[in-house]
Amino acid sequence: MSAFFRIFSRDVRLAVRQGSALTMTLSFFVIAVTLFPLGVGPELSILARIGPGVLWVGALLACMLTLDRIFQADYEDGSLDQLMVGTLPVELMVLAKILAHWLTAVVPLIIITPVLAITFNMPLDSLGVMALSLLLGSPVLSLIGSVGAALTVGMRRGGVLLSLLVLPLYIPVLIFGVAAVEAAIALLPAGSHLLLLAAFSAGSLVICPIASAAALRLAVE
Amino acid sequence: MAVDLHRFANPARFMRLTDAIFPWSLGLTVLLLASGLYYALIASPQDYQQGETVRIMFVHVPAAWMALSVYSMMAISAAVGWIWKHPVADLSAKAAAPAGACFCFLALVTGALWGQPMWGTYWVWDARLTSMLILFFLYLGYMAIWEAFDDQSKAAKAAAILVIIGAINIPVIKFSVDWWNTLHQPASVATMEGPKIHSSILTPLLLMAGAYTALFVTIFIIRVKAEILDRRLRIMRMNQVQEKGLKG
Amino acid sequence: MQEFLNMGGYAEFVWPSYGVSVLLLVALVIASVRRLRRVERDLKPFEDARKARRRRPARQESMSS
Amino acid sequence: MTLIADNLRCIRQDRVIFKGLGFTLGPGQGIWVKGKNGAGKSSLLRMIAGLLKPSKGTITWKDVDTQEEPESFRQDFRYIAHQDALKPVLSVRENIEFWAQYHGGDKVAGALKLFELEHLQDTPAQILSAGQKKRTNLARLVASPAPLWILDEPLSSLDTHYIDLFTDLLREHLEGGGLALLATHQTIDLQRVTIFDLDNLKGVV
Repeated sequence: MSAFFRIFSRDVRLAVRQGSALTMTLSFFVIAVTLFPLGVGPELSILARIGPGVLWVGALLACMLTLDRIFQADYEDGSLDQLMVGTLPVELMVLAKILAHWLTAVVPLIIITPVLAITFNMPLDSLGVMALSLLLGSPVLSLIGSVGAALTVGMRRGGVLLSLLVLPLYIPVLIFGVAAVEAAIALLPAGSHLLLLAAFSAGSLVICPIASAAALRLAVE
Repeated sequence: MAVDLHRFANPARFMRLTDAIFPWSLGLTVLLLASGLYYALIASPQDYQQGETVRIMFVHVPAAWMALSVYSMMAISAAVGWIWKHPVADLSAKAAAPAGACFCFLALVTGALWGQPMWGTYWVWDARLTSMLILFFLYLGYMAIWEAFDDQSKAAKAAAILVIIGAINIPVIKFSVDWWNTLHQPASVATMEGPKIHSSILTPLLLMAGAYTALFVTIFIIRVKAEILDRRLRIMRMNQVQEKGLKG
Repeated sequence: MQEFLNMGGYAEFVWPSYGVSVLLLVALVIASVRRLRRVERDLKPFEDARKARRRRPARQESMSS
Repeated sequence: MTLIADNLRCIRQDRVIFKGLGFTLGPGQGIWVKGKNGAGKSSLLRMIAGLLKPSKGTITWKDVDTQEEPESFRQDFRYIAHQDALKPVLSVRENIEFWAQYHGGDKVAGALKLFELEHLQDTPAQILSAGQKKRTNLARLVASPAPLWILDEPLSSLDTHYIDLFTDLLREHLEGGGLALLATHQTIDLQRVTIFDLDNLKGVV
């Protein structure tokens, strides 16, 4: 298992050392989200109404921008070949990389979401559920995203194809993520939505590493 | 390097099979289409509630059924192609995709045309229409991934992974979109249930569904044959270049 | 006949939906047939060459490996 | 501990690169794969390493088909590819340490010393020269030892001093009962290494 932990810690160390990529993603998220009040108008009641949806869509798109970083760099410098030739099964190696990507790319998005939620005049007690819904639903973003990234690794203009492949599969997470927050705002129980989000994450945790590993074996050929 | 023939063995047999079926499916398509259209447009009475617009349903619902069943057929043939390394299965999934996408697009267009007289707007975020739209994106993604690879056998495997992941997600998407629709159910919009299936409506509907299926089989046979021959052509050209290389 | 074409006032919705369906499906059939013809035409020279090679017994070079 | 390749066929982009390829590699032996560009040298090496699936034929190591038990086979070989698999942001030591621990080895200090990289160990990989990067890449062979070496152009961008150094290392590896499968354009004059010519597939060992 130490090999699993080795990859995870190396990827985290790489992400921390190349901090610029992280700040770019966060700034994209903030800028994209602040465009909406400029477009829709400063009317607080409207912003509160569309807040959960805008924040979730923003987080989802920001996460998608970071997906090609999971495998692309390793593919280009040859590390992917070496990783595939190690004793650790490819599925576990992929899982370690997905975990590292989730921690270094998606969790920071979750951390700054409550701050943005305030600018959308969302009630303070709903911020907890917003962060929780992102926390439970975001593994799906990394997991399904990794399948798209593995399928398009090594492609010249893979980014556009990656979004076309991955976004339709993000829709269930988006729907229940926003629903959970809206339920919290309306002081209704959000438990069932959060449980469903967790179920989506658990489900893709099982399927996606296998699919990503198969796609990587293909890309490395 | 000689042409690698062992892989064409079963495609040749497959093509002999489809050549035999082709005239039958063509005849069936014409027959069903003619009778279907007759019943849909002329024989069946107008609906007491929707009037003549119910006739749009005879084109909309079969298209929606076909869009979904073609996608599941693609997922099954992709799985067969992946597990048993059956070369024709991959090509049949690739051949079916454009037809499925057309049916999906038709379902969307006719759905919108049906929506206008029913609710006064061309696009209503109704659960089924929204799911059909998402299915259309899955089709586009599938066709795009075939173009993204220059190595055809790699493209086949990548597309197989994608369509299998897509197929696993379809029920989840359907469930969450239906649920999302009930959550945001504006009181005024009538659901797409439409009339309860009355026998006068059932016959044209089933006839048209049969006609669309037969039409799909016909198109499918043409496209699969084209894909198999195109694959053979591509390999022969490759070998020609290679042989020239040796001589040159 | 006029009443039939009018479709109870919904002519502008019923006929376009049938029209689009027929148009698109016919276009799909034509495109598929044309593609098949084009591939068969391109394949013709290779097929003839292969048949010619098979008819001349002198060649030992086996086609299948 | 022998590597047997039997009737291997490689198809890339629907084109037959090579077919009916076979060889036997016993302990203490080396095979030098030669052939024109595009003859499939790298494809053969990647196929043996398990990165490229053969469309026909089998590879057996210690009488076990490597397609069936890839994990156990992977413990016994190290694969050196054209690319150096180094992370520019990490230092030389960190790179070598990562790959050593990933493959379950711990002889990092020995590797640094042998490839004369000690003075460079804390410099980030991005500012290394091509030769220094190649030495860091080769260092994984020593840092996590394995009986079978699969080497794709191991000597490219090395100067004569390090070519001799590596040739000695390879000789010791073979004399110690190790095996090697390498593809290179430079000449390797070790009597334990036999030539396998891909162009006419006669050189079945």
